[in-house]
Order: sequence, then structure tokens, then C-alpha cells
Amino acid sequence: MNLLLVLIAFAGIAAIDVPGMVKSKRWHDLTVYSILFLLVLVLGILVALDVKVPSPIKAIQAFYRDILHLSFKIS
Amino acid sequence: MTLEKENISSKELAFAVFCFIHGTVLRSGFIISVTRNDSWAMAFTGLLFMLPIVAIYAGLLRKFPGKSLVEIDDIIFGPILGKVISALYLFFFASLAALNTRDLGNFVAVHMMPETPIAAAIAVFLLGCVYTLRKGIENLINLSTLLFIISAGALALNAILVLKEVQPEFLKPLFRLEPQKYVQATVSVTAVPMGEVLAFTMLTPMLGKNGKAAKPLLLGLVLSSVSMAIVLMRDIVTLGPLVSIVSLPAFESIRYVSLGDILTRLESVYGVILIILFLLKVSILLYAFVLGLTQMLSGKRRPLSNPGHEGQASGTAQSLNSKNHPPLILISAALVFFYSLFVFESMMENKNWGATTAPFFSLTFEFLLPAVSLLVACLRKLGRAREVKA
Amino acid sequence: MIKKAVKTGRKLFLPFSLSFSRQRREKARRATAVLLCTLLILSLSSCWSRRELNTLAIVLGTGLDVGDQPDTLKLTAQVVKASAIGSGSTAKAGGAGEKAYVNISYTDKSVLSVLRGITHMQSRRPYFSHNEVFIFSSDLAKRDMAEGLDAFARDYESRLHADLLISKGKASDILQGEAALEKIPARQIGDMMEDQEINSETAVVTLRDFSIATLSGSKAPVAPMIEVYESGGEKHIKLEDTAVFKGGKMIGELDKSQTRGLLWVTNQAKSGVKTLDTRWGQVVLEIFDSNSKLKPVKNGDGTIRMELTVNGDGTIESNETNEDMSRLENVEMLKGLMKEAIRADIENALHQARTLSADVFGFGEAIHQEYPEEWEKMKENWEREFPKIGLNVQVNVMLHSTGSLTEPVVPGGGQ
Amino acid sequence: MHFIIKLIRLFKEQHKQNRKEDEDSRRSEESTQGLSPALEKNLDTVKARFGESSDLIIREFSFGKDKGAEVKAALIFLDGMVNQSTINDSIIKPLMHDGWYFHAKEASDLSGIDEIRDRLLTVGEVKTAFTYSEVMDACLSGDAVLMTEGSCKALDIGAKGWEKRAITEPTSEAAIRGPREGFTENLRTNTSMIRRKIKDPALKIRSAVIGKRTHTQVNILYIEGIANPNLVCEVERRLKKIDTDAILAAGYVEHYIEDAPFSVFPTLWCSEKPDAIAGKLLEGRVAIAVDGSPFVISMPMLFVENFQNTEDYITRSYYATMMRVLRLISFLISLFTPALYIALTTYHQELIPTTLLFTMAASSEGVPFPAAVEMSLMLLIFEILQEAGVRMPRPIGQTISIVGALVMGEAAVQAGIVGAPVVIVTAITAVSSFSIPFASDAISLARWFLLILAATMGLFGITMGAFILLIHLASLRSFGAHYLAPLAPFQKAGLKDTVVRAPLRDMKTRPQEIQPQDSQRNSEAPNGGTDEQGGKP
Repeated sequence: MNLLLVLIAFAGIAAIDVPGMVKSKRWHDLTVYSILFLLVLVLGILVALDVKVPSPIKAIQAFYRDILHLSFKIS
Repeated sequence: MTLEKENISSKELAFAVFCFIHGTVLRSGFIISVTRNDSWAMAFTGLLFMLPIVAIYAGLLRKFPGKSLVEIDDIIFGPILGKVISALYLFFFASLAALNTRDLGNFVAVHMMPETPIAAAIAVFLLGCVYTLRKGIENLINLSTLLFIISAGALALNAILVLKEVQPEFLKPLFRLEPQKYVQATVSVTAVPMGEVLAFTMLTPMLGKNGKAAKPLLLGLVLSSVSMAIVLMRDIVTLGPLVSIVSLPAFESIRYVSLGDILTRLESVYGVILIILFLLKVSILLYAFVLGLTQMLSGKRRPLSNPGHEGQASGTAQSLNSKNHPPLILISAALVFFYSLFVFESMMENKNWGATTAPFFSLTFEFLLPAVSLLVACLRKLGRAREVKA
Repeated sequence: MIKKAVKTGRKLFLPFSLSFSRQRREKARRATAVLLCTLLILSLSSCWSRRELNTLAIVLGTGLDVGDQPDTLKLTAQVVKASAIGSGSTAKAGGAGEKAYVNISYTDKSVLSVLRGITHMQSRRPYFSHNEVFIFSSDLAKRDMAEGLDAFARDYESRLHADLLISKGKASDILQGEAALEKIPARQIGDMMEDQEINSETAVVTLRDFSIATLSGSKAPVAPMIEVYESGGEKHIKLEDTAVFKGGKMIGELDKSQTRGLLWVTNQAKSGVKTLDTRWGQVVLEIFDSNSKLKPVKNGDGTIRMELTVNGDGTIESNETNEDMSRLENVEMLKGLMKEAIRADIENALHQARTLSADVFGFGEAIHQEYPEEWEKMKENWEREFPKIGLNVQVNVMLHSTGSLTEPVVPGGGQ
Repeated sequence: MHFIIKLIRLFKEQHKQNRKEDEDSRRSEESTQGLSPALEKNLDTVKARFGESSDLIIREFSFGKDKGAEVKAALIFLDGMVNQSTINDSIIKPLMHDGWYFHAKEASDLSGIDEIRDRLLTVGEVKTAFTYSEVMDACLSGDAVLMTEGSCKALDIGAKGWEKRAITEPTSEAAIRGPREGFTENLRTNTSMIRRKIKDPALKIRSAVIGKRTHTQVNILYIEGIANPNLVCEVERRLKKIDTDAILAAGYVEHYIEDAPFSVFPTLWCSEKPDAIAGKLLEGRVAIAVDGSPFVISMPMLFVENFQNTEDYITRSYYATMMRVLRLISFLISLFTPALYIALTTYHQELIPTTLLFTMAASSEGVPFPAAVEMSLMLLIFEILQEAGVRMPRPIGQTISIVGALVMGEAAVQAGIVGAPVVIVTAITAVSSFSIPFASDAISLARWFLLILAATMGLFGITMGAFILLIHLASLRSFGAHYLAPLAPFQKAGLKDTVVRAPLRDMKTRPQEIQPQDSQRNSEAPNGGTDEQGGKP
């Protein structure tokens, strides 16, 4: 279900964005775009499949707290 | 002339800054758990801390007029290192956008539509932002005066209506806590709501060639610090000790308003205002992200904006969905959507992050990096020769 | 000049004319796309947290009792029967005979489980947003208050400015009580609480006030008590006395005069009626817009005592004697009696509070706000400190007028 | 043998040549071919061009001194487009009656027809036509054409005169204290009405003809020195871009030149009242009058014009301000009420005052449909009723409204098919949408948008919808002017004529968003306000 929705949504996005670039033959842009597109698509599929994607924020929190020791105590 | 109006006026920008910050002020009450009944004062100390930061931004923008932060990095640090640092900034913007989106999603899912999955709310919300960007961010900025009037009016209304409930003695005793708590709260205030105006350094090119960025930023910051003080004070005098345990003080304090039995439950007004302000905020953050990304990807090859030229502001503004580079709005929105879905598992984590690490994380981007770039720029004698006075 | 204008005009309108020509295709595509996305989302999100009006059981009053099994609690929700209360034709449909409310009771371990449990027996979900009164039975209150409090204060549905009462008997009986003027007992109670300040003999407490009091640590929360009394075979409800809490448990009561005293100290007594016994007979005074001020003062020896100043304005309400009360010496006499009465109430309340060693007046808060560092020392064993705190009462009464009469209706007597 | 082949080739050449010749001649006939001195030939050609259309009248007559030496002439016009009395008294009569002193030999030479023009015709507007196409156009535009034997010139005699509607009070905009005259279908009448309001040579009226088949006269009106020249030439540019064969009303032109064809909000303002249009012109706007349409378009349009009304400038300013506020409120009501009702009753019942909630719950008992469906049903019925009431002739329209009101409303409630509150909400919505007629259609579309959002996402949906509407409005441009000005971008001076209507002596400046050349209404220099009102912008 979720996966289906994600795919539909991405299809919609592509349908909106891609034709313009193809019409005006901007292949470089198209490559850049499609790389990003694929990245986000993979991300989306992972989220849709309830794979635990590690949140970068968590990593940063750990980094700041444990390595830089920059963190407030909760009062 | 009519059509050059795509340049935003600095007044509008100031009000945009206000709305940008006011949203977070209404949403988050985490300082209150630190400096309980003195939190209102933190609004002003935070403003003091902001002054040097704003000075840094202003210095950068004055050295490289009409340039956005990302372009400035390219100039200062050269193509490679500049790209890296720009990438860092972009990550910061994306994270902010995701965090705020998630914040609003939580609010909607908890207080407005229980049982609704947060993803749906977030998706609709982001669609609103996408629509805004596709229409051109300058329209949003043009609206900011209106939004300012609305939100300030609502604030005043609420403040007046709760007067019946207030107990001023809740403000006492004044300043009895340990000093480091005040420092902590001030840093939080500086970093989390106020410092996020960093995003505006991506917009200021729209001020046009001779637009001064410092004035609107400062004006907006002053306004919002005043409003912040008012909000916090209202919450304290209405809720008393309750203020530090409720999850959403501003919301709770409005819940007590009841004029007769008619004008009750004003929290709906609060909800509406909050959603609109967050739409503005996330739109601006998303804009900063997309514009930065676009400028990074289509770097020197096709300069989006050539400095000094009048029309370039509008050029930058509409360039998001113009014809000479990949259209990234939708895809970035999708990115932010998924990011915001897995950024936190619970509101508790969110609260913890906001209370402990977020200030330092934000300050790295809001203070450290800009300061360094300004320094480097001065050392390398880059940009316009005129020196910056902080 | 038009010529020139045309030239410049071309330049100025250029970006715009481009868009003007390009516009339609662009916009059509964009519009359709956005529309599709929106429809997608909407079709998904539709009807998630939707509840129609006629699927709601609107709860107006909630009663909490001790359940019959050990550590269970029995929740009684008073639900409005809209068809019976509704206006116009529908009201006639549900005639006078039919009750406009239903009491739904359910017993379980916790409040939330009860709320879910009710759906086992009812077709509609209880909806607490319009709940006006929370009634805790006193034996539940004596056992534990916290659970119910937290559940209702935490639940985003319930209003924090609903009134909180303690029932002497069973809370469910209170909700059964005969509501003469209202269709629904809970509403009657709610409206009763509205106009309690004209006789300052009930401490009106909302959920919010109560939780603030409990949070402050030092202050002992209070809540009005309500009871059922029989008259002519009908059960009626009436407000009486005040319950005193400590640590989330009910530890005692204040009777009528003590309650009055409490209200005097906490500046909640606005107006009221006092019956004074003069040597000629009874004279009734009405007090209006009285106010009181409580502030801690440091004694010479560093200890702290409380200074209370009460200002009351009054008029002569009725005069059962046949003595002319407008004579100045009589006025002075009445003022004296008045002061005495007020002081008596306050002393009374103070004594009770000391015996319970429950800081119902909020002395602790006041000290905390005025003398924080002394408070730091005191607050550890406030339990034992509180009874030692002295209270100086300073009552100023003004007798403004004798109403619309000067001399009594039944004259003579005296000399 | 060889010779024969040559001969054949020669023939072929010949043949080809003269075929090419008469093709050319036909083509040149299509274009401008000069008249021939032979009257018969001319008349035949004209007849051929018109193809025996029944309203073509060719009056052949002859005048002159005596029999034999008379001059044959023909008068050509289209029946119904000319003024008969002009034809009879000012053309035929002088020719036939006063033509006695004409000398035959004079008549034959070229000066004759000029003689007639200069000395005989008692008509104001006479032009000389040389080609057939000129003759055609003259006839088609209602002139009479006089041809004489032996002259290769014709006289285009202005005898226009067809049936036209009298100037009446406009039906779409009623006036209480304002002037009651309204535009008619006749272009000249309309422009003259405006001309009568603005007696200033600076009021320029530029003409254009649009529509390949309809040849519709379109006039661009503006006041030189006030209107921004760039605006004027942008308007002209867009009119030139119009490529169609039919312009039947002002609406056609609107659709071809408007900025946002995909928006529900109108970006061009039109009115039936000359004083309204004159006011717009004096604010620096440009107006377009189209022949055959009683509506005159004015541009650029700002959103606030939906709430303005010519009456505002006539009534006293406090009352006018109150009216403005009322219109604003009713705009919001008619836009949001149904959506809010749905949101409150299906998502946020806690926002409804308790007692009211009882009543609503009571009336919703036993109603079969969910509130959203109820609401949309009633709104749909309302739209249908409105349409039916408008299209039907007056008496039937009234019956329709009565039937609708009684049956749909009362009976439906009695039968318990819809709840009473829904009917009430619909009524409120309808009534308040009528107080801003110009935007009401846009509102009724936006209302559905919000209704759907509210039904699916409650207050959150409404907020999102409202925001999107705001952004949309802010992004609209009408001929380069921000649609939402002076609200977004915010202009303090403009507020004097937005929600409030300041005293006229205070409104010294024209709306700055449309950037008139001369921004000052009164004669003094900018911000020299010195009257007791002290109007500092």
C-alpha cells in the first residue's frame, strides 16, 4: 500500500518535471535530476517498507554529545 | 516600474523575519522548562547574542552584494571546498525544514486530527509549500505584512482575553535560578528560533543591488523578541507552575480563554495561525535549500544571477522553475517529506534534541561557518573593499 | 512620446509578455499535477478522524467512585440525549416525561480503560470536550486523586476549566440527583458553581486551579464538597463544606465558616451576607466587593509572619429589630460586630488548617515569592513549619448605607 | 510538321497566359480594384460581391436639366442600416429636385461628382471612394454610396442609422444616488457617454478592428498624461495578438487578453456604468469598449475593486467604510461558512458552544447523510436554483425561487432529510455572496475547493486551502500590477481606498500600484496636504 503510494507520487513528480527538460534537450540537467530522483526514490521506498532508516540527527546528537561534549543537561 | 516589483522591499523582509521566528516561538516551550518563570527575559538576552551574528551576515552580504550564501562560499573557498561547505549549509537547511515540518505534523496529529496518520498531514503541508515556491517566493514575502498583522492581532487578542485568568505573582521570584541556566536558555533562544534567520541570507539577493540586509533582519529580530517576551510572559502568568509541565504552553494558556460561553476554545485560532506561520517558515527554508542546491549543481556553467544587474533578483527568485536548470522543487519537497518522517521516532526525542544538542548544532552553521567565511574573505581581501563594522 | 513609450514598453514588458505567451501550457500542466496530488492525498486522508454529530455521546458530567473490586474505579458519565433536549419540534418529540440524559457507568482498573470499556455497552463514543464537572467521591479522593486528575488533564479532549467537586456520598448518586430547573443535573451543578461568589461560602475550583495547587508543592489544594439530601422523597443536591488535600489525597474538611475564612484569606470572598446578633435582635448586613491582601513580613527574630488585610464594604440588608440602625453609634457597633465575625471565620479556618497542617492559604507560595532564601530553608519541612507561621488579621469594614430605609419598618422600642 | 508543333506550343503559351491574366484580374478584384466609369459594370460587380443578399438596395435614378441630357446615378445601401430620412431628404431630394441647373456635359467629366458633393448633398459626412472594397465597407458600415455614370469615383455618404436600444438604467449595477445611465450596445454612444463625463482633449480613444469575419470595432480609452504609456502599449500589443474570426462581446476580448486564464478570480474589471469607467480612467487605468456590448472593460484590475462600488464615493465616508467592511465580511462568510460548518461538526465539535452543540446534535439526529454530503447537496441545489432563477423570465424565476425555498428548505427539514442548520448555513452563504456580485462566481468555485478540504482534513484543510488561495491571489498579476495590492505588497497610501474609504479630500493620490504618470489627483505637489484633514500619505 505505502509502497504503491510512494511509487505513484514519484511517477507524478517525474511526469511534472521531466518533459520540460526533454523538450528543451537539457541532457546534463536531466542526468543531475535523475540522480537526485533515484536517491530520493530509494529513500522513499525504504521508508515505505518500514526499514529503519538511521536518522542523521541522531548521529549528530551522538557526535556533539559524546565527542565534542557539547550538550546541555536536561534540568 | 510595475514589472521590476519582483524585488522584495526590505520592510516586507523584516515582517517575514518576524513571522519566520514567531511560528517557532508559539510552537516550542522548551526554554520554559529551563528558566521557569524568568523565561520571558531570555527573549531580550537572546536578541543581544544575535547582534554579532547579524553583523556577520550583514558583512558577508555587503562584501558580495546580490550573492546568496552558496555563491559566496564558492567565491571565498573556491569551487571544491566551497561546494563542501555549501553542502553543509544545505544539509542544515534540509534538517531545519524537516524538523519544523515534523513539528507541525506532530501538532496537527495530536491537537487537530487525532487518528490521522502524520504522513498525510505532512504531505498536504508540504504540498502547500511546493505550491508557494512554484508561484515564486516573492509573493509569500509580499504577503508577510498581512501575516504579521494577522498574527500580531491574534496575539494581542489572546493576551487581552486571558487577562481575566492571569495571576501576576507567578512571575515572582525574579531571577532566583543558577546563572548557567540563564546562559543555557539564552543560547537556546539565540540558536533555535532566532539564528535560523540564516535562511534569509539566501533571500537577501532579492533585495536587489543596493539592498541593506542588516536593517530588515534586525528589525524583524527586535519585533519577534518582543513578541516572544509577550508570549512567554502570558504563558507564565496564566499557567503558573503548570507552565513547565505542559507540552505546549502557548496552546494551553489559550485554552483557558472563555468569555461567557461564546468566545471559548480560542486554540483553534492559535492552530490556524501556527499552521500559516509554519507554512511560511518551511517554505522559506525549502526555498533556501532548493536555491542552494540549484546554484551548486548549475554552478559556474550557467550563473543564475549576475551581480549588480537590477533584474537579477527576480531572476534568482523565479529561477527555481525557470528553464535553464533542473527543476528541483518537487524532488526536494519529497526529500524533506521522507526526512521528516524518520528524523525522530517520538516527540520526546524531539524535545530532548531541542533541549540538549540543537543549540550547538545550529550555532555551528549560524555562527561558526559564517564567521569563518567572513574571516577568510577579509584575509583574502575578497569582495567589495569597504570594511564591515559589527 | 507614445513612440518612446512603446519602445521602452517593449523592453519593460518583455519578461512578462514571454510568460504571457508561455503561460497557458505551463499552468495547465502545473494545475493538473497539483490537483492530482491533492486529490490523491485527500482520498487517502478522508474520514480518518471524522465523527458525525449523531455518533457522539456528549458527556456533560463525570463521576468517579471506588469500584467494587479492589483498586478499580467506577466512572459514571452523564451523557446528553440530544433528541430529548433539542429545540423546536424535536423537543416536543422527547416529551417532559423522558429524561434528557443517560448515566453510563463502567468499572475498570484505570480511567482510560473505562472510557474504552464504555464502548462495550454503548453505540456511541463518549465525548468529553464539553464536560463541565468532575465529581470525585470522597472515599476515592481519600484513596488517590492523582490517577483521575492526570488522565483528564492529559487528555487533549477535556477542558481544564471544568469544575472539580468532591461528593460526600457516591459520585454517581450526585449525577442522579433531581435537577429542578435544568434538564441535566451536571449542567445544574456547573451553573451553580457559576454564581457561588454571591455567597462566599464555596471554594470554586476548576481542574486547572487544582492541578496548579498540587504542582506548587507547598500549597494544599482544596475542592468544594457536594452531597445529596432527601426532601419529599426527591433527591436534591447541595454544596456544603470544602475538602482539603495533601499529596493528592483528601485529608480533611473545612466547614462552612472555615470555608468562608479560607475565601477571606485567599481573596476569593467577593460578596456575601452576614447575620449579626445585636442586643435588640438580628441585623443582616450584605458585603459587596470586599478584597483581602496577604503578605509575609519578617519578624525581628528572622521568623516570618503573615499580614492579612481584609477590606469589606457593606450595607444593611434587613433589620429585624425596631432600633434605628442609621444612628452613628449603632453603625459603629455593627462595624465592630462585622469585624469580629470575619476575624472569627478566619481564625476558625486557620485553626483547622493548622490541625491538618495543610497550607490551604498558600502561605508557602507567598513566602517563596517574597523571601526566596528563607523559603529555601523552610520548604524542606514545610509540614512542620506551616503551623508555626503567625497570622495577623487586620479587618477594615465600611458600612455605606442603610439600604432604601433609614429607620426600621416596625418603629418604636428603644427609648 | 515542325511548324505545327510550334503553333501548338504557341497556342498553349497563349492559353496559359490569358488564364494567368484573368486569375490575376480575379485576385485584383478581391483586393482593391478601381471603379470603372461604366455605371452598369460597377453595379454588376457590387451585386456580384453581395450575391443577391436581400437587404441590398440599389436605387437607380437620373437627374439633370432636360430629357436626354440627364445624368444616370445609383445609390447603394443596405436596408435597415441607413437612416431613411437622410437618404430621402438629404441625398435623393437635392439631387433630383435641385439638380435642374446641372449641365449634361459637365456631369460627364470628373469634376461632376465633386460638384455634387460640394454643392448638392446636404449630409455631414461625405467621403470619396475609389475602389470596390471601399464601396463594400462603406455599405457594410451603414453608409450610402452614390455612383454616377461616367465617373470612376463614388461618394461614401454617411447615412448611418439603425435601430438601437435607448440608454437605460443598467440592470447589473443598481444606483441609489449615482447617475442612472448605463452603456448600450452601440460603441459610439458608449464612448460619447464617457466623453461627456471627461471633457478633456487628453482623453484619447484609439480604435482597432478585431475579428476576421465580424470586423468588430474595439476602442481603447485612456487619459494621456495620467495613464502609464507602457500600460497603453501593452494593451494594444495584446489586442493585436488576438487572432480570431469572431468578437461578439466584451467578454471575448477579456478572454484573449487576460493574464490568468486559469485562475478563478477575474483579472479584468468591467462595468455597465459610464461613471464607473470614467472613475477608472481617471485613476490611470485603460478601458476597452467593444462594439455590440454594453460592458466596458477596465484594466489593470486589483482585488480590492471587488469590494469597491461607485456608490462608495458618493455616500459619506463613514457609511461607505462600513459598507466596505460589510462586503469584506460577507466575502469571508460566503467563502468559509460551509467549510467551517463541516469542519466544526465533523472534526472539532469542542469549538461549538455547548448549548448550540445540543441543538445541532438534536437536528442531526436521524439525518441519513453525513454532514459533508448534506452541505454539498444544499449548495448544489442553491447553485441550480440561482441559475434557473437567472435564466428564466422574471415571473417564472420568482416561482422557481419560491418553490426552491419552500420545498427544498422547509419540506426537506421537516422530512428530516437535511438538518436545519445546514439550510441556515446555505442561506447565509447565498445571501452574503450576493453582496459582492462581481466576485461571486469566483467565490462559489473557491467555496467548493475549501469544502472538499474541510470535509477531508477539517480545520487543517481549511487553513491550507486559505493559505493556498492567499498565495494564488498574491501571485496573480493584472497587466503587471500585483493583484492583491495594496495589501500584498503592502502600501500604506493605498489603504485609504481599500477597507476604509477616506474622505475624498484626503484621497489625493491615485492608486500607486497601477503607476499613473501623474500620481496626484489635486493640483498641488505631492504630499503638500494642507487642508484641515491634513492628508499626509
